[in-house]
Amino acid sequence: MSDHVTSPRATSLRDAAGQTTFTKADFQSDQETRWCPGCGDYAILSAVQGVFPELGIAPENVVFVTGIGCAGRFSYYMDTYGMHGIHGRGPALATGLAAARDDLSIWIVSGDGDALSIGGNHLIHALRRNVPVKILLFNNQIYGLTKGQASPTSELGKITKSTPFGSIDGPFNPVSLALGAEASFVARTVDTDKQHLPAMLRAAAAHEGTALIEIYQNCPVFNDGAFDALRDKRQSGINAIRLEHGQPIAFGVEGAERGVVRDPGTGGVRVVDVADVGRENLLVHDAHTEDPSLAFALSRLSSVPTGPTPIGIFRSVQRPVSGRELGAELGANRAAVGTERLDALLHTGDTWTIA
Amino acid sequence: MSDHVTSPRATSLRDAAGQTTFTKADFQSDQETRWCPGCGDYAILSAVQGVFPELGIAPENVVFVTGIGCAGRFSYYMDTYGMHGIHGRGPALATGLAAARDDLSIWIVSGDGDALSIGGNHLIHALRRNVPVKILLFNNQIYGLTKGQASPTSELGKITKSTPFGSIDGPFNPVSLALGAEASFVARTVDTDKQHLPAMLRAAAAHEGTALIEIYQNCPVFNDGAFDALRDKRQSGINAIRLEHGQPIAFGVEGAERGVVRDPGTGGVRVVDVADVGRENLLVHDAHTEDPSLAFALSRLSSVPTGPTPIGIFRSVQRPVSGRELGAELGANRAAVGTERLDALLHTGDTWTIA
Amino acid sequence: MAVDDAPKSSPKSVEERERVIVRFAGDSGDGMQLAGSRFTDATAVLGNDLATLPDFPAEIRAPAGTVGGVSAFQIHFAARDILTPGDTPNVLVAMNPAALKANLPTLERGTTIIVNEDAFTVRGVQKAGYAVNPLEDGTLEPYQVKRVPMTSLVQRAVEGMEGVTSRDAQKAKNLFALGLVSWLYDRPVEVTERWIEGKFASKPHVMEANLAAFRAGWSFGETSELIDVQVRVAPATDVEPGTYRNVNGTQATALGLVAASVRSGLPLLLGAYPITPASELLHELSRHRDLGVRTIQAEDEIAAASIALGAAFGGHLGVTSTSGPGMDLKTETIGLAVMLELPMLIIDVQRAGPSTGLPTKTEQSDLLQALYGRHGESPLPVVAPSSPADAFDTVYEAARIAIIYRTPVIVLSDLYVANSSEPWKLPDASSLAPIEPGFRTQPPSEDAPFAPYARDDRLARPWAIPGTPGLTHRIGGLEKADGTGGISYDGDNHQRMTDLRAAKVAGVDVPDLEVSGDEDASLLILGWGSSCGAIRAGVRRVRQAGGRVAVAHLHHLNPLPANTGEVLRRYDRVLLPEMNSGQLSKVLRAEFLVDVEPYTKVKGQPLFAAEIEREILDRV
Amino acid sequence: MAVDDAPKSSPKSVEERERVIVRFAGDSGDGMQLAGSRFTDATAVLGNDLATLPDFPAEIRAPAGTVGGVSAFQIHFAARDILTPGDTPNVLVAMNPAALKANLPTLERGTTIIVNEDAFTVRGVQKAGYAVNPLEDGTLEPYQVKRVPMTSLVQRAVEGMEGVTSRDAQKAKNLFALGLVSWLYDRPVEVTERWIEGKFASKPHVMEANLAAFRAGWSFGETSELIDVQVRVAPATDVEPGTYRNVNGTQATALGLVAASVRSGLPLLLGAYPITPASELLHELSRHRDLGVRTIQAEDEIAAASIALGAAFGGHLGVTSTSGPGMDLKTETIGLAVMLELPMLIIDVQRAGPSTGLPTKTEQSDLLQALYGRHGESPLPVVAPSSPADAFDTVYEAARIAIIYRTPVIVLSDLYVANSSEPWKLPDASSLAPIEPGFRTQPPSEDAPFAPYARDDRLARPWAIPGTPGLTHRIGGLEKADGTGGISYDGDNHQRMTDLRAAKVAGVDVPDLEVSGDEDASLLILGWGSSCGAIRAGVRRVRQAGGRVAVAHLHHLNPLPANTGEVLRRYDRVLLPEMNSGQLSKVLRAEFLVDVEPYTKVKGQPLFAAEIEREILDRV
Ligand SMILES: Cc1ncc(C[n+]2csc(CCOP(=O)(O)OP(=O)(O)O)c2C)c(N)n1
Ligand SMILES: Cc1ncc(C[n+]2csc(CCOP(=O)(O)OP(=O)(O)O)c2C)c(N)n1
Ligand code: SF4
Ligand code: SF4
Ligand SMILES: [Mg+2]
Ligand SMILES: [Mg+2]
Repeated sequence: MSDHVTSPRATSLRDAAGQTTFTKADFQSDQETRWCPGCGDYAILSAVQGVFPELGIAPENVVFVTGIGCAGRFSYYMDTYGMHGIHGRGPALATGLAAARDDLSIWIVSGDGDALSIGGNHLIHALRRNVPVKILLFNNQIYGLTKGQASPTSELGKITKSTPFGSIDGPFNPVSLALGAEASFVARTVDTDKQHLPAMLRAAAAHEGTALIEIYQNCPVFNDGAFDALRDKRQSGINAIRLEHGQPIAFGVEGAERGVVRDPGTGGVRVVDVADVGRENLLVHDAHTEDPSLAFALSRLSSVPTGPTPIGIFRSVQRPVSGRELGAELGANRAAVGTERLDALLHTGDTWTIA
Repeated sequence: MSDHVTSPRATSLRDAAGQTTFTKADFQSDQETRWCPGCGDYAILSAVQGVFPELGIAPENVVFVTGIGCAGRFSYYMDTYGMHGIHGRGPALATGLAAARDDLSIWIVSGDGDALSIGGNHLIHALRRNVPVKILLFNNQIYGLTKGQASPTSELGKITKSTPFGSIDGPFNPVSLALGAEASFVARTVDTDKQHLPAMLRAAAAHEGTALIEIYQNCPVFNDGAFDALRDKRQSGINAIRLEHGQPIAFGVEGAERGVVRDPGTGGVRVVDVADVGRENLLVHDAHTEDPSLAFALSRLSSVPTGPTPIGIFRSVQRPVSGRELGAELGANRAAVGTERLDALLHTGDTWTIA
Repeated sequence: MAVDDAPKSSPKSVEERERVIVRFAGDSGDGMQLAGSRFTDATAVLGNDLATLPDFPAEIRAPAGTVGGVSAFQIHFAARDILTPGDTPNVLVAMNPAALKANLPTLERGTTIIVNEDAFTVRGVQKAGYAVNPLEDGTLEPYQVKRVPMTSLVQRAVEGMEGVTSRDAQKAKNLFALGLVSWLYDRPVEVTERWIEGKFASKPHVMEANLAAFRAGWSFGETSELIDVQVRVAPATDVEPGTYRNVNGTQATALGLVAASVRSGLPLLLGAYPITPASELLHELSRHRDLGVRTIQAEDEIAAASIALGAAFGGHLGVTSTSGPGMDLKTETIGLAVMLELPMLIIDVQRAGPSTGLPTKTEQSDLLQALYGRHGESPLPVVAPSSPADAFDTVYEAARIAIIYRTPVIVLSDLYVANSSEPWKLPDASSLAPIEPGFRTQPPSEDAPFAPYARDDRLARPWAIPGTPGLTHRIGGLEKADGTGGISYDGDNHQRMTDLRAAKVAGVDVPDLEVSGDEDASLLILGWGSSCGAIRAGVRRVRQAGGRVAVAHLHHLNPLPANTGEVLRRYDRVLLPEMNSGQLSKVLRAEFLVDVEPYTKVKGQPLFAAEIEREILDRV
Repeated sequence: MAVDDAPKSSPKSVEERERVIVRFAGDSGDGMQLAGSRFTDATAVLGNDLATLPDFPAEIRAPAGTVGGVSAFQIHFAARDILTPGDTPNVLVAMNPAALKANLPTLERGTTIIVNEDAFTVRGVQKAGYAVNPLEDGTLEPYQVKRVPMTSLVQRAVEGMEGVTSRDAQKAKNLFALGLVSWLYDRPVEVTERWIEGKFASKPHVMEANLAAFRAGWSFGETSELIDVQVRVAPATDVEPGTYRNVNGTQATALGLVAASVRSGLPLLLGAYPITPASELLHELSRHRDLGVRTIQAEDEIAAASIALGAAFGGHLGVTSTSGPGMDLKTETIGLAVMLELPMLIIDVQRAGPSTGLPTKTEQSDLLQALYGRHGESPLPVVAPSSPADAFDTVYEAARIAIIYRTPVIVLSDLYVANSSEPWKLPDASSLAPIEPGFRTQPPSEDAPFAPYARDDRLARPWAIPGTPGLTHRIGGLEKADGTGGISYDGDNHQRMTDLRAAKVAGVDVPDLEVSGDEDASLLILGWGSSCGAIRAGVRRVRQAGGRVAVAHLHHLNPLPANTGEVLRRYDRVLLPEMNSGQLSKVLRAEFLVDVEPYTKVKGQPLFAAEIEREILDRV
C-alpha cells in the first residue's frame, strides 16, 4: 500500500481554464512512510492525498498539524506545510495557527490516545469554540506508537501491556463526547472504505467550523481486527448503518432489511427489522437540525463497533465560527497601523513635557 | 450568611442506640470564611454542612479535594480532611485517593473554570471511569478568584476583563458534556434552594460511582444575577423545570401549566402549554434508563439559564465503579504480603548460587 | 473653580522638601487605588519624578473593615530622580482602623497619620481586631496624628445637592482625602477635576458629589488649624527633556509588544490563561483590537503557549504570558519551540512560590526554571526588565532576539514591576529600530532544495510561513537532521544539533555589562530585574555618605554579557541582592568560579534601599 | 537429548578467554532479543559475570529487512567482574544484510562475523541499501566471516516433523543461531532447552521446531569445518558468594519499589502515562497485583503525578514514572508535593531530548530540570542508580527518604540503565532496613492542638491520614503558617517556611562520597548515574596500564554528600563525564567553586570505557 507514497513529486497541471489544478502526487512528500505493513494509516493517507486535488487548494495553503503517535507521523507524508507537535496538543497549536491565518486550510491528525486521553481538553474546547479546522481522529482503540497499551476507546476488560488483567475502565464514545462538547460537525467512517472515507473528507472540507471525523483504523500489530465488523466486506453489510441526511435509516446486506426507529421506552433509538415496523416508520436522518439530541441518540447505537454501527455524518450545522469576523476586522485594523498610530497609542492618557 | 461558619466546634452526640451521631457544627472548621458578602458559596457551604450529619459519616472519614478558585476555598471550611490542590486537578488527585482508600467519602468542589476549562480532561475521564467521588461544580459562569474573566460557561458575547468586546466563544452545557462523557449520575441545582440542593446532595451521596452536581452559584461581584431566572422566587416558578423520576415533566407557577414533550421534528424535546397537549401526553422522566439519550435531550432545553431550565437528576444509573472489586482484591493480597512473599518475588526466574 | 476664589497664597507656612512618600490606605471598597493614581497624575504633571506601588489585599474580598481587606497605594515623589516607591511613608492616610493597624508596623516615629475619624466607631475598631480605639489609648503617641471626620465633612459638602444620595457621599470620601493631600503638597487641582468631570460625565450627580468632596478636602487643608504647614516639592530638575507619561510595568509591557509588532510588521497574537498577576497583561492587550492585536483566553496554559507557537508558525508574533504555576505548564511547549526554532515570547510575571504560594506577593524565584526547567538540553535566551518603564525596552529587545534568532525568549518580569509605576519618557515610534522577520520566500531550485534547518551567520534557520509557494516543509519535536530538518536518529547529528542550538543562543548579541558608581571600588553590587531601583537607591545613599561602591545591573540573564566574568573578577567582593534564595548567584558562580555573595529575601515584598544600604555598609 | 549422545569432548581445539562480547543482530521480526536473553541466562547460570544491552529500532516497525528495522542484543561476559555491556563485539551474528550494514561501522578489524547466508538474496541485499552483495565484493575482507545457511539448515532439521510448518521453521532460525553460539562458547544446553519446553508447552509443534533448530545450531558448530575453535570463558572467580539473578534496570526498579512497599507497610500505587522508555515500568508493576500493587494508566502525566500524590495523602506509597516530555508535565504537581510535604516518588527514565528528541536513545540531560525545574524555591532530594542492579537499592533509598522526610524524591534513571542487565546478588528481604512511616495517630489535646506543620528533629512534619479520628486537617498549595499549617500571607513566615523547606532537604542523611582507585592521584574522575560502569572500566584500564587516577561516584545529587567539596578540593583536576552538556559540573562548580571539567557526550549512546580511558590519558 505504501508504494505510491514515495512516488516522485509531479508538477501540477493547468486545466483548460488556465486554472492550476493539482494531482495526488502534488500532496505526496518524498519522506518514506514508516508505518507497519498493513497499517490502516496507509489507506487513510492514500484517501486524503487522493481527495485534495479535488478541493482545488494549493499544497502551500494547506497545513497538517499532528500530535504524537503513529497517526501523528501523518504530517510528514503530506507535501504541504506541516507541524508534528507534541502529544495531545494538536488542536491547541492549530487554534493559534487558525487565529493567525484564516487563509489556510488546516487539518489535524490525531490518535485515540492523542485526541481523547492526553489531548481531551483541547479537543472539546476546539469543538466548543468551533475553530475552523478539520480533525481526523484515527481510532485504533489502542496505543500504537508506544507498543500496545489501553486507550480511552479500548473496550472494558481489554488485555494490554498496561492492563494485563483486563482494563477496568469503560471507553468513551468519541461521537457522543464530541456532541456533548457542542460539535458542529461530527462524522464517522472506516479506513479502508474507498468511497465513504473520501466522501466524509469532502464534507469536512466543505464545513465552516470544526469538523471532526472519527476514522476506525486497524492496527494489525497491536489490535488487529478490532473493526472487522465494519471493514470485512461480508460483515460490513450487516453492521454498517449508513447515515444519510433526509433518508430513512435502513441497512442490511440488501441494504434495507433492518432499520432504526425511536424507542419511546428509553428516549433513544434502536435497531428493528423493517419487516416488523414498515419502512415508512423508520427514523429519517436529519443531520442539519440545531438540536444535537437525535445525533446523540444515534451515537448510542454502539460504542465499540462489534455490531450494528452508524457511519456517516451524525451532525452538520452552521454556528458562529471562532474568530471568523474578528479575523477580517483585525486584518483591516492592522493594515491601518503604522508608526503614527503607534505614536498615538504611546501618547494615550495624561502626558507632560519637560523642555 | 456567614455567621454560623465560624461557630464553635460542637462535640458530637450519641443517640439513643449509643450510635455516635453528628451535628452540623461537627463539619464546620474554625477557619474564617473568605468569600465576598452575599456570595452563593455561603449558601452551598451551609447546605453541605447541614446534610452531612444525616449521612452518618464521621468527619474523619470524609475528604474534600478542591482545585483553585473561590470555590476551591471550600475545603478549608469543612472540618474534615481536605486537600486544596492545584487548578483543575481535583479529579486527578481524588482519583488517586479513591484508588488508595475505598473506605472514604470523597468530595470534589470545583468551579466552572477549574472543572471545565483547565480541568476539563480530568473531569471527563473521572466520569468515564466512574471513579467513586462526588463532584460539586459551582457554576457562576465567570472566573471569580482571578477577578472576572470569561469562563467556558459564560454566554456568547459576554463582556469581561478578558473579553472587553464580548466573548466570541459559545459556552459548554456542563450536563450535556458530562452525559457525552458517559457520566452515571448528573444533576443540576441552585445555590440558594434550601430544599432542592440538599436533596441533590443526598442523592449524590447515595450514588455508587461518580456523581456530578452542577450548582448554579451567584457571584454578586463579577456576574451578579446570572441565575435570577431560577434563584428569584418570582421567576423560578416560571422557569424551574423540576425533573423527578417517573413523573411527567410539568412546571409553572401553579406547578403544571407548562410541560415538556418530545419533538419529532428535531429528535429532541420542547416546552409546551399543557393545555395544548394534555397532561397525559407529557414526557415522563426516566433517570434510570441505560440510554442517556433522554437525559441529553432534556439537557438541551437550555444552555444558559435565562428561560425554562431543568433542575434535578438528569441521569442516575449503575455501572461498574472504577476499582471497586479490585480494591477489595488488592486489600486482601496486601494482607498476605510479608517478607516471605517478597523473598519469593525477588527469587522469581532463573537464579544461580555461588558458594 | 471653587478653589480659585480661595486665596491661592495660603496664610499657612510653607516648607520645601526634596522628597516625600505618601501612602493612601483604606478598605478595598474605599477607592484608595483611585485616590492614589489621581494624586500620581497630578504629581507627574507637576514635573516631580515619582514611583508608585499599589498594595492589594491577598484575599479576593476579605470582609469589609478587616485587616485582610486593606488596600493601599504608595507614592514617592521628589525634586530629583527617584528609584523606588520608597520604603516607609512620611504621611499615611488611614481611612479606617484596619488600614491603620495594617500599616502601623512599618511606620517610623514622627510619621504623620491622617485618619478618617468617623470610621473609628466601636464596630469599626473591633472589625480591625483592636480591643480599644487606638486613637484613644496612646497607641499613636509616637506619631503626629491628624483626626479628620472625613465622612461627615463630605456629607455636609454634598448637602442639598440635586440627586446626590448619602451613599454617593459615602463613596466620595476618598476624593476628600485626595483633596486634602493635594492641598498638603500643593498639587494642581485642574488635572484631577478634569479627570472627575470626564470620568463621571454620564453620572452628573456622582460627578458633583466627587467634585464637592475633592474641593472640601482641599479647603479643609487650607482652612483647618489641624494642618499648619503646606509642603512644596519642586519639579525635578535633573530630568531629561521630553514628553513623559506615567506607566506601570504591565502597560509598558503591552506597549512594548505592540511596538515590536508594528516595527516588525508581524501581527501580535497573545495566548494566555488568567492568573494573578499576569492576567493584567491579558486585559491590557485585549483592549487593543483596533491595533490588530488578537488575544485568546485559552483553556489552560498548555494551550495558551501552544496557541502562541501555532501563531508563530503562521508568521505572527506569538506571545504567551503567565505567572507561577502557569510557567510549569508551559514547559513542554517551550521545549517544542526550542526544537522548532520559531520565535516566541514567554512573559513570566513572577510571584512568590512554590506551588500556589503567595499569589499577590512578588519574588524573583523563577530564574533557574527559566534557564533550566525543561527536559533535555534546551537552551533559550532570558531577559528581565529593571523597572516599569524599562519593561517597554525589554520586551522590544526580547522580540528582536526571538525574531531574528528564531527562538523562544523568556521575559522575567515580576509582580512588583508589573504593578508599580513611574514616569516614562515616550520614545518616537519611528526611532525604534525596525525588526526584520526576513521570511524566506524565494523558491528552492533543483541544485538548492529548501533546507529548513540550514543556518545563517547568526545560526538562525529560515522562517518560511504557510502560504509560501514551493517551500512546503514539515517540522516537529523529533531531532532534526542538520540542514534538511528531516527526522534523524543519528548520534553524531544529535550531538551537532545540540551544540548548534546552544551556540545559537550563546551567540545572541548582548551589550556589555556597564559598571557605574565608583568603578574602582573594591565592592561590586550586581543586580538583575526589578531590584535595580532599590539597589541603586541603596548605593546612592552609601556614596552620598562617602562610601565607595560600584554597581552594575544585568538585563540579559542568558546569554550573559561577554564581559561579565571580567567585570566580576575586577572586584574583591561581589554582592548580589535578589528576591529568591540565590539563583543568579548560582549561575554566576558556576560560570565564572567567582565567589559571588547573594543577599536574599523572600518576604513577598520588593527589596528596600535601606536593606541594600545596610548590606553594603556591612561590607565596606 | 540430542547433543548428549554427541561426543561431549569435541574434537576441535579449545581456547580460553577472559572476556568476550557477542552481538546478536537481525530484523525486528527475527527474535534477536529472545536469542540474546536465552544466551544470557545460560551464561549467568554458568557463573560468568556479565552485562547486556538490547538495541531496539527507533521506528515502531520499520519495513522488514531495512537498516531502520534492525534489532540487536549485546552481551559481555567474563571470568571476572564486568562493568559494562562492552564497547564493540568480538563476535557479530548478522541474520540479514541490514543487520550487517547497521553494525559494520562499529566493528574492529578481525572481528568474527557469523552471517545467515540464506538472507543475502538480491532483494534482501537491496532492502538493506547495498548495491552489491557485501559477501561477494570484499567489503568484509578485514573480518573473519562465517557464512552459515541458517534458514535452510533449520528447514532440513524440521523436515517431516509432525505439524511443523515451514513458517515455524522460518521463525526458529534465531534458535539455530543461539545453538551455534552456545556451542561456540560451550554454554550449558539444559537451561535453554528447559526454557523452550516450558515456553511452548501449549504449542508442541512450535516447541519441537525450536528444539530442533537449537540442536541443529549446536551440532553445526560441533561438526562443521567452518568454525574450528571452541572458546571457553571460565566462571567468574572474584564474585561474592550468594544467590544471583539477572535483572535489567526496569525490573530492579520495580522490585525495589515493591520491597519498599512491603518493608514500610505502605501499599504501592503507581500513576503513570505510557511513554518510551518508562512504559516498561508500568508494564512490569502492572503484573504484581498479587502483591497488592495497584497501577493506574492515567489520562496524561499531570493526572499520573496527581494520582500518586492523592494516594500519598491517603497513606500509600505514591509513585509516578515517566520520561522526557512527561517530566515537563509533572512539574506543577511535584511543586504541590513540595508544598504539601508528602512522600512521593518520581521515576524519570531519562531519554535524549529536548522535546520529543530521540525517544529510544539514552541521555542524562534532565538533571538540572530535576533540581531546578519548578517555579519558586522548591527544593527536593534527587538520587540516581549507577547500574541496573543498583536501581533496586536506589529506589529503596529514595522511598526511605520520601517517607521519613515527607518529601517528593526524584529518581534519575535512564534508558541505558532501564534496558541493560547484569547479575544481581539477591538481598534477603528481612535484611532490608524497615522504613517507618510513623503515621500520626494520637489525637491532639486542648493544650496541644494538632499542628500539621510542626516538625520533628528531621524537620519532617506529621503524616496524619484520612480516617484518623481527631486529626482532621486541611492542606494545600498556598503558603502555610509555620506549625499550624494555616494559610499565611505573612512575609516573615514565608521566609521562614522557604528556609525550613530548604533546610529539611539539605539535612537529608546522605553517606559520604567514597573515593577508590589511587586516592592520592592528582586526577579525580567523578561520575553520576548510569555512567558508573564505563567510568570504572575506563579507570581500570588506565590503572592496569600503570596510570594513577582516583574515582568516585555520586548516588545522591541532592543533597550532595557532606564531604563532596572536601573531596573535590583534594585533587588538582576533576574530570566529570556525563551524557549531557555538563549539568552536574555546573552544580558542583557553583556549590564548591572548584574548576570541575566536564567530559560530555550526547550521541544517544552510553559512555564507552575507551572514551573514558582516552580522556584520562589526555590528562595524566
Ligand atoms: C507528553 C507525552 N507523553 C507520552 C508520550 C508517549 N506517547 C507517544 S504516542 C502515545 C500514544 C499513541 O496512541 P494514539 O494516540 O492512539 O496514536 P497511535 O499510535 O495509536 O496512532 C504516547 C503515550 C509522548 N510522546 N509525550
Ligand atoms: C495553573 C494555574 N493557572 C491559573 C491559575 C489562576 N486561577 C486561579 S482560580 C482560576 C479560575 C477561577 O474560576 P472558577 O474555576 O470558575 O472558580 P471561581 O473562582 O469562579 O469559584 C484561575 C484562572 C492558577 N491558580 N493555576
Ligand atoms: S503500531 Fe499499529 S497503528 Fe502503529 S504503525 Fe503499526 S500497525 Fe499502524
Ligand atoms: S468573587 Fe464571586 S464567587 Fe468569588 S467569593 Fe466573591 S462573590 Fe463569591
Ligand atoms: Mg491509537
Ligand atoms: Mg467560576
